[in-house]
Amino acid sequence: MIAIQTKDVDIGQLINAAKQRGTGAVVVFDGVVRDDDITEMELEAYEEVAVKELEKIAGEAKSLHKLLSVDIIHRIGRLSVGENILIIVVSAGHRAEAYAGSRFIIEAIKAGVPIWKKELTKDGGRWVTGEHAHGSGKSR
Amino acid sequence: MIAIQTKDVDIGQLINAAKQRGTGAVVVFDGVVRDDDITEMELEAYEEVAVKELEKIAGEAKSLHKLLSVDIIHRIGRLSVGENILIIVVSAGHRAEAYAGSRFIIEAIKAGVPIWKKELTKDGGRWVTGEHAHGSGKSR
Amino acid sequence: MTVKVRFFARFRELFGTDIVTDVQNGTSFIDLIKRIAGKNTEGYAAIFDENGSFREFVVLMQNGRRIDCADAATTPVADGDEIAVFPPVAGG
Amino acid sequence: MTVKVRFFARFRELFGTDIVTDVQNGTSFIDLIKRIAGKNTEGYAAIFDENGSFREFVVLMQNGRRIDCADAATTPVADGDEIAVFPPVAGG
Repeated sequence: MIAIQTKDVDIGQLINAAKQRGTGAVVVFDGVVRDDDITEMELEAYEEVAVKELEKIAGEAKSLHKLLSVDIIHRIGRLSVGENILIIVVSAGHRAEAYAGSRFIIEAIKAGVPIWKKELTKDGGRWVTGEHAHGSGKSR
Repeated sequence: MIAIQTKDVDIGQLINAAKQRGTGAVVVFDGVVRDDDITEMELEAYEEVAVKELEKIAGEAKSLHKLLSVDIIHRIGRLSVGENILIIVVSAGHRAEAYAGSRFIIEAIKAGVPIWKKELTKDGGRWVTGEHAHGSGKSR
Repeated sequence: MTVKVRFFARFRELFGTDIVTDVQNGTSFIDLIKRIAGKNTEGYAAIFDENGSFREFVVLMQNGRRIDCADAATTPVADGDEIAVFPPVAGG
Repeated sequence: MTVKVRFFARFRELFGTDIVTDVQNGTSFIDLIKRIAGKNTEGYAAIFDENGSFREFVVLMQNGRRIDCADAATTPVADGDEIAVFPPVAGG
């Protein structure tokens, strides 16, 4: 399951579904709204493009790291402190592949998928700068 | 929660409980019985010692990788293909810490905690050799 | 001919989004975006520097594919294009 | 005095576990374990090599703390000790 959506997901269900034949390890990454003096977070995506890029990243992660399954759910809309922002569930035969594949996916998302976050505070809001602040128009 | 037990756990609940103040990332490792031509797996632990060592590993991981919470549940007894063997849930402010802390814990468990696995097959069973086959009696 | 321009995040707040506009054949990316951005002084300054070049961090897409800002002056938009203009991404 | 010897995994299958036994004051680890292991030829060969030394992979614990096999000949067991003998671990 690759999706950009407002609603949350049941991580336990995703883990069960990830246990395909040959699975020895499942790794879950769950990115959470952190309480950096904010009231809420607002997320926005260029949805059609972001979904395609997530699908491409999932495919690359599968072939590079021998993953058996990949789920990526990125939420948008308003989220409160503690809510899930991004859930990545991968399965593999062995742990090294599962960890590496999971990490590959999160780094690729941070680097290039068109999604933005605005931290809402008592005084208004601020757009999160991102970790790769030089857009430069170059493709990944 | 640090435990060695026969029963499974609700990973979703552990994730929710891991979201302490300051949490920006939760990483879950779920080790699963792989279908290597086996019927079941039988796990055995030197329980009192293994629990203490898991607690020590959790403490080390927290301080080394700035983790906010650590849960380690290692199951024993008979488990079928696809069942959870080991669940590690860690939370941290940022993803790098959460991944590194999770990985530190699984490697430390593999290296030294007194737990053993026997793969049960149609023809009998075989004890899993482990990845650190030289016991040598040296302490970690 | 007609193109659609989509702004996101901070740029959306400044310009709105899904701006459908008529353009003349041969209009370049940069000219099109300057024309729209020119209606808002603060917005224009967010996207372009003093020399009228795209600020380093601005990302452009044509129909979901990134294009280099350096090529924006020479690349013409085409009828039916969906053009996206946005600041650095911050997902995950 | 009395000690308890616990075997695990393959060694448990060979010897059983939680063997409570009387030992004389000053008995070393290796002598105690040899005495118990001697009752089972296959088991003895699993733990000791041809020279009567612990096989390289054997792990020993005294009250939950690992002790070096090299010290087992000189370390005496103490009254009430829980001694564990096991093959390489394979948890996780």
